[in-house]
Amino acid sequence: MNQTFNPASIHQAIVEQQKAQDRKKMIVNGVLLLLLMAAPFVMYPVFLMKILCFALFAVAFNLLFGFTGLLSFGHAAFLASGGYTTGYLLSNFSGLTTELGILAGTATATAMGLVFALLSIRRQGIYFAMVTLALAQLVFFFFVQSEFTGGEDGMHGIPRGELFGLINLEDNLNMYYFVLAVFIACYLLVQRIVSSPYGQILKAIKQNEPRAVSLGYNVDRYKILAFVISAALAGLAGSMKSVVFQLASLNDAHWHMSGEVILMTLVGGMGTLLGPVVGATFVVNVEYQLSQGPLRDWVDPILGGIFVLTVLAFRSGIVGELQKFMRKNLG
Amino acid sequence: MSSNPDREYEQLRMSGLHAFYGESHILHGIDLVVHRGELVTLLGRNGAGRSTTLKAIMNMVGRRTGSIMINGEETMQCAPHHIARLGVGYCPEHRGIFSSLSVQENLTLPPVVRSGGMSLEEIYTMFPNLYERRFSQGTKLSGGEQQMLAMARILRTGANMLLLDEITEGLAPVIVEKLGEVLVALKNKGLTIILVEQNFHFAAPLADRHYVVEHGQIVEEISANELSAKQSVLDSYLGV
Amino acid sequence: MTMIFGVPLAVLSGQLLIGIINGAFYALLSLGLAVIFGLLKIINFAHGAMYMLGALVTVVLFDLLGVNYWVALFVAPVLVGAFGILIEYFLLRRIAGQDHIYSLLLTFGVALIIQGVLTNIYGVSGLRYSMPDLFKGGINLGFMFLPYYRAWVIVVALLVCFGTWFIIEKTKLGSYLRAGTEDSQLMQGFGINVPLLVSLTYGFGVMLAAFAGVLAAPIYSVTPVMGSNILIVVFAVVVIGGMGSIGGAIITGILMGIIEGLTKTFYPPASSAVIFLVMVVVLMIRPAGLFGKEA
Amino acid sequence: MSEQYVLETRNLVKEFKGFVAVNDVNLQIRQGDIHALIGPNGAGKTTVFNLLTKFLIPTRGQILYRGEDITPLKSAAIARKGIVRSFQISAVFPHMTALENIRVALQTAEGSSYSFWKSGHSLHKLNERCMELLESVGLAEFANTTTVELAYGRKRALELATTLAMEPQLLLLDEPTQGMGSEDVDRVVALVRKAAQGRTVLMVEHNLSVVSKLCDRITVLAQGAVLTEGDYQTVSADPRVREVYMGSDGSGERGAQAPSQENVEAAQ
Amino acid sequence: AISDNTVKIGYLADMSGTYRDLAGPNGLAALEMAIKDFGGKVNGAKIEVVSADDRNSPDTSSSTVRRWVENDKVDLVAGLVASSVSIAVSKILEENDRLGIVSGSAASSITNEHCTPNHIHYVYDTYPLANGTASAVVKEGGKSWYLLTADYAFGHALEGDVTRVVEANGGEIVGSVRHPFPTQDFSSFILQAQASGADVVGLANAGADTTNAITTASEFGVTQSGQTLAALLLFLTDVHALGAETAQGIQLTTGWYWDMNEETREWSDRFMKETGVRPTMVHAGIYSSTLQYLNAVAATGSDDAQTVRKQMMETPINDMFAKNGRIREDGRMVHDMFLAEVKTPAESRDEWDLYKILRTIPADEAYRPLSESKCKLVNN
Ligand SMILES: Nc1ncnc2c1ncn2[C@@H]1O[C@H](COP(=O)(O)OP(=O)(O)OP(=O)(O)O)[C@@H](O)[C@H]1O
Ligand SMILES: Nc1ncnc2c1ncn2[C@@H]1O[C@H](COP(=O)(O)OP(=O)(O)OP(=O)(O)O)[C@@H](O)[C@H]1O
Ligand SMILES: [Mg+2]
Ligand SMILES: [Mg+2]
Repeated sequence: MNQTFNPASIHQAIVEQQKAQDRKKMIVNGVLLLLLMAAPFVMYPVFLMKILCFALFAVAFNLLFGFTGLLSFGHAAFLASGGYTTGYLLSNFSGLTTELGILAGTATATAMGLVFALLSIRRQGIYFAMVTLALAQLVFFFFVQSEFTGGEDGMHGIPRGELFGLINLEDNLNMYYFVLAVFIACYLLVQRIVSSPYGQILKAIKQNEPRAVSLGYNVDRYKILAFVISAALAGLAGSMKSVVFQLASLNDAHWHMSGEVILMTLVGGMGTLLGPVVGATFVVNVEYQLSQGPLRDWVDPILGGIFVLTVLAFRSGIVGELQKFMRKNLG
Repeated sequence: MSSNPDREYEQLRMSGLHAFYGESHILHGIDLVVHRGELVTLLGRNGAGRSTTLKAIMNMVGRRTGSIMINGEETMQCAPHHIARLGVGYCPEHRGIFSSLSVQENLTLPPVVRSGGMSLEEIYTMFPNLYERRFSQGTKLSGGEQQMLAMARILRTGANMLLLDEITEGLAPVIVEKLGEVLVALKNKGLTIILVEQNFHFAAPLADRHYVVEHGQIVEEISANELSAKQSVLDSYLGV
Repeated sequence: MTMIFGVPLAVLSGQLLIGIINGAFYALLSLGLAVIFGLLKIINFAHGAMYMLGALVTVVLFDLLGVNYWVALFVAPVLVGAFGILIEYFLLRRIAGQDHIYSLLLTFGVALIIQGVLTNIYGVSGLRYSMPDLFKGGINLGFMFLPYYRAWVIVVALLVCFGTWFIIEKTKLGSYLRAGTEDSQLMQGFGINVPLLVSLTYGFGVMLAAFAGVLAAPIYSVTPVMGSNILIVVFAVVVIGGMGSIGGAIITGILMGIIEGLTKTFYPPASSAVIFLVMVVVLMIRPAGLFGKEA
Repeated sequence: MSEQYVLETRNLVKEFKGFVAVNDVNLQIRQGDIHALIGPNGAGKTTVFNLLTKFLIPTRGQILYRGEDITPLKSAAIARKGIVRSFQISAVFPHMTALENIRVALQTAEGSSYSFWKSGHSLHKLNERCMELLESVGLAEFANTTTVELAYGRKRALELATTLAMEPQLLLLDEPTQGMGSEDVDRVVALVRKAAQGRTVLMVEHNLSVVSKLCDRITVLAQGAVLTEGDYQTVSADPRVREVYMGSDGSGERGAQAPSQENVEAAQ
Repeated sequence: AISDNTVKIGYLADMSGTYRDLAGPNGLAALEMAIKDFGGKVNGAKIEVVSADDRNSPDTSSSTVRRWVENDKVDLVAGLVASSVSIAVSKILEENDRLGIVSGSAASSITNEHCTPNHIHYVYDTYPLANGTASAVVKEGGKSWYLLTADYAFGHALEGDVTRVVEANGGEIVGSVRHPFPTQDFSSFILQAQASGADVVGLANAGADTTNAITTASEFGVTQSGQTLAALLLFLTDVHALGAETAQGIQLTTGWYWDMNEETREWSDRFMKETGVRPTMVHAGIYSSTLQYLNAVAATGSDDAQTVRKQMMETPINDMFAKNGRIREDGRMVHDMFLAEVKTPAESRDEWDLYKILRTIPADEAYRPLSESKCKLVNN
């Protein structure tokens, strides 16, 4: 059988294969985009924006967890610090346009991400998760103690303002398309990162860290970069969320939120691109719809049941299982 | 070779054994018989399925079909811990040294399944390295020392059928030589041994019979005295 | 009066003692968690719920059947432990060998179910349970009034902790457990009934949590959500001690009780955050916790 | 080349809690040599490797690379200097294809490894070199196979190819033939010989036939210290080496002394 | 006119979390009782109820209420417990000009800096809680106070109010400790309170924190050693959980108690038949405020927020919940409050017979005077 192959053709096949994958990705992205563009005419825009914000949060988390193998249990800190910063600036400096407020929120989260990363990156496995949790708890403590956050009453009445001083964001549709644009941009960025040369190294580090070290990679730096990007995107999600809802609250900083994003990612399918989006959509929807309906006293146990079921029956998450199914049945 | 009264006793009989890891079908109908006190080897290329055969005996593969009789008892439905209790000692290819236990704890870990195993002193005299390092963490041993430990610990249990996977791997020639002597001694005590080996030079003089495995099937059975006659066949299988 | 940083010595000694008592509680809870994580590699997010169940079962048994405290001290942990074994058998077993994160998700789901269902039955205000008569009152130690019940808590909690440590670190059974967590398949290959061992271990860890719950019933408000906040604190204790180190969990538990107690004296608002500060600092200096072995 | 030795260690010591694993070792490795480190189990060979690549920090002593003191450098920095190792226990990226495994190594030199904004297609230019390397270890047909699915021996071969992709100046191989069938062993021997052209190789190996075929110079370690040094002839003739390491059968073949000489001859 | 010929009421409250028992599902029952008692229809128009769990989350609640007012045409939002939720919801109601009646929140900021022309704060807030309990206790001789304050906005507000009242009455705060929220073990704080030698240990916290603090205080013999416990916010459900034995002698302020008179007893019996428990002041407030709302709709023939609110402000409230209650321009419903003491086990007939009413605190004395208001609707 040594005679039947030749390296050039294998190389060709690999390139073709990747191109085919790219085409598939393009199709999926296109369909997704169309759906999202049309969505506000079918569903309630503020609710859709909530989903998009959480989806972005989960995508950010998954970049670190699903693609780098680092489980952060403190991502709520970034969501909240983005939200509070943007909220504070927009409420107190009326000259500031919305996008600057959001940028500032993102920048704060990015800086905080760098600090978290520097302090935690050397820890392995569960220790890493716990250091990030601990740091996030300290941040939570800071938010509880600070006057500007409004404590458990929260920060209210954040003005949505005008995008670039031009587009009125008080209008829900305008706001929606702005959030959508940001979301799509971030999603494509993560898609790009994952398949980029850098993404390959992340994958390698995730799979066998000592080997990556022995190949001459300073793995800490790669991990820090991933952490910072992830924190920035999480902060961006928080910033946008505070503008959408015009409020920021301690719920976003609580460790339950760090837990929730893990759950969203797992339910959707970790290590897949679409998984966190689907997971966030699913969890936010289930929680919201249940809280409205006749089962509103039973939201927690039902969510609990869903998590149990996910682990037992759909371990790779909704998207992961779907991919498996397609691979099996459609080759 | 010393002729043993039990020589005719069937210690192990595998028939039509198939084994799977998840989706992949690894063993395609293995048939073999090992008598009490015999030492047989499983030879073959990398990936032929020799380790899998041993694991299948221990019920450590994903799924199995066919039949495995140990001491005349069907074991297809048995959990691994029952199989061990039938007197089977397994030394895995990956060594399986426990890092949370000291060397000595590792050594005394497997429960004694039958009387007649070696004592701790005997083992320490056989492997002085282990004695020297007996209080250090199991996985802090050097590669070769771990290999010795993996082998040594099943000698204590009194198992009368040993499944040994690549036990000379990574050992210095002196130790390999010593292991050879140990195997001969064990055989003389009446133990049944199934040996998976890459090191044919080590295995050849010890074994009563050789099975050649390829693509999950037994393709050849060669007894010690036909070895020279079938040398070329063997070479072609092993790619020497 | 002798003062230390503006706090009278008498008050400080009282606070230290209180710290040790709370530490004994933490030790008991984190011990169960350490056993479950250390030995089974299960991140048991249902631990808080099991603690709660221990307390709730005590109260409910009393209300329904008039079962007294002393009986509950044995019966409640056994019942909850048996429940834990069922969870292990029907749920956790199916994900053995998978990434730890799945056990987190699974046990978190289980905790949500247990807490949610019980909230709908018993509400959140708390259930009434009165102190056994034997423990009413206390002694004056000079620097503080020590309720008898707290003295009992510290004694019994430390005894249970020490017993558990001994079994796991010093007995053959313990070495089976430790080895079984690393390579359960091979342990089975040596003739040990690992699945049974795993069930029993999980049940035992859960029992420890429930035992702490019974101890808590007379002194804390018993509600279905009483375990949800204590959970991450206990996790922090286990991590600071070093995952998998049984002795570490016990010592750290007590240490954290003391540190928390001192914080409650000097800067109370930080008393819930201080443990996380300690965790960051400890892991900075010792990446595998105080007593953990580095990988 | 002004320096005669590529790598030198001076009084290298490693202690573990009072146990001396490496004791005052002075190694001198000449440019272009294939240098073997042999010795009984637990002699400290792997530990020396770990010290050279900083997976362990020396208790005392110095490591010089081309005359430069590299003792304080970290693992990754050492790898970037061109000192690359393979592991005793196989080290691959299990969920990547064989080709991707090698590509990761090639990316080090590429300088684009932080480029998170670049397309994945930018890596295809490395594929050709990957295929060459895969072919050289006989794995070309498995280029697109996920590594977990490879048999043990093939994983080892892949690991070697990955290491070579780093274009190392000094190659450290820890038991490269372990777990391989004789067929593969021969391939590896050929491969190492090919790889050694223009490079220096330091290897640990228990298979004496490999050592005798390949190595220009041999250092024997025992109990952490250097026992003797020289070419294969000298070393194998040394009675101390025979006693602690080679055993009674110093023939250079790996294996025990045969209880029955005929069988062995038959087997050869 | 009544929009779409339907009056739609949305009930939003914590159905599953920490505040479940004081409002929760039973609050919905109280609301439905009010509609039934009103006759199920108003001026021939249907009355519909929708309900949701607020998840104690302002953003989930915002989504819910936005949909309610924008899509489902909800006219009134009732319930409203967590203050972050109440404030967030009131902003949305203001934007969309609908009405909200807050029955569960304690924050007095709801009708102060966060006041809007679109909501009413009905049952109680921190101001009278401090006023009632603190002044009564000081007047009885509890001059020196030690405060255990929950370290968040609610606790801080309560602490501020108590300090003001205690000092105004000639008492003094000798010490205080801010404990994290939530805290399970209070022994350390109780010990500090004991060591302070204060006459009174004031609990400026709520819910499980308060019950835990009281349990621990009883365990450590705080009352035996001569100190008085004053809880600033206790609901009937909390006292019920503690039991008379542990809670006896504690003084507290409440807006309503089920066993005050024939009228309250009659309604409470009906409530208990529905739900199996005695109502808290929040449950009674939800019932009362819903009836008042429906009366106003009937009187004006309109469900327009401003029309109804105006009508409600002009109508004094006289029902089983309040006598001579009135709604001020800042949205605060002011009514008499009551100083109560928890009965001893000997005095208590059954598990719900828990309070002795000691004193009535007249409405004008109880609530923050408008002259101190920071509300944008009040001209100061
Ligand atoms: N856990 C597993 N999952 C899937 N496939 C496996 C697994 N373990 C082994 N295999 C595959 O089964 C086949 C036989 O493997 P086995 O380990 O039995 O080979 P072997 O003959 O012992 O060779 P080696 O010399 O490599 O040990 C190989 O192709 C291997 O890739
Ligand atoms: N981290 C460690 N802690 C304690 N002792 C160690 C550690 N690493 C190695 N050792 C000990 O140091 C000695 C040398 O080990 P090393 O792995 O270098 O041996 P080696 O020469 O590579 O042997 P082999 O040929 O068996 O692989 C051994 O006795 C081993 O037990
Ligand atoms: Mg094998
Ligand atoms: Mg070695």
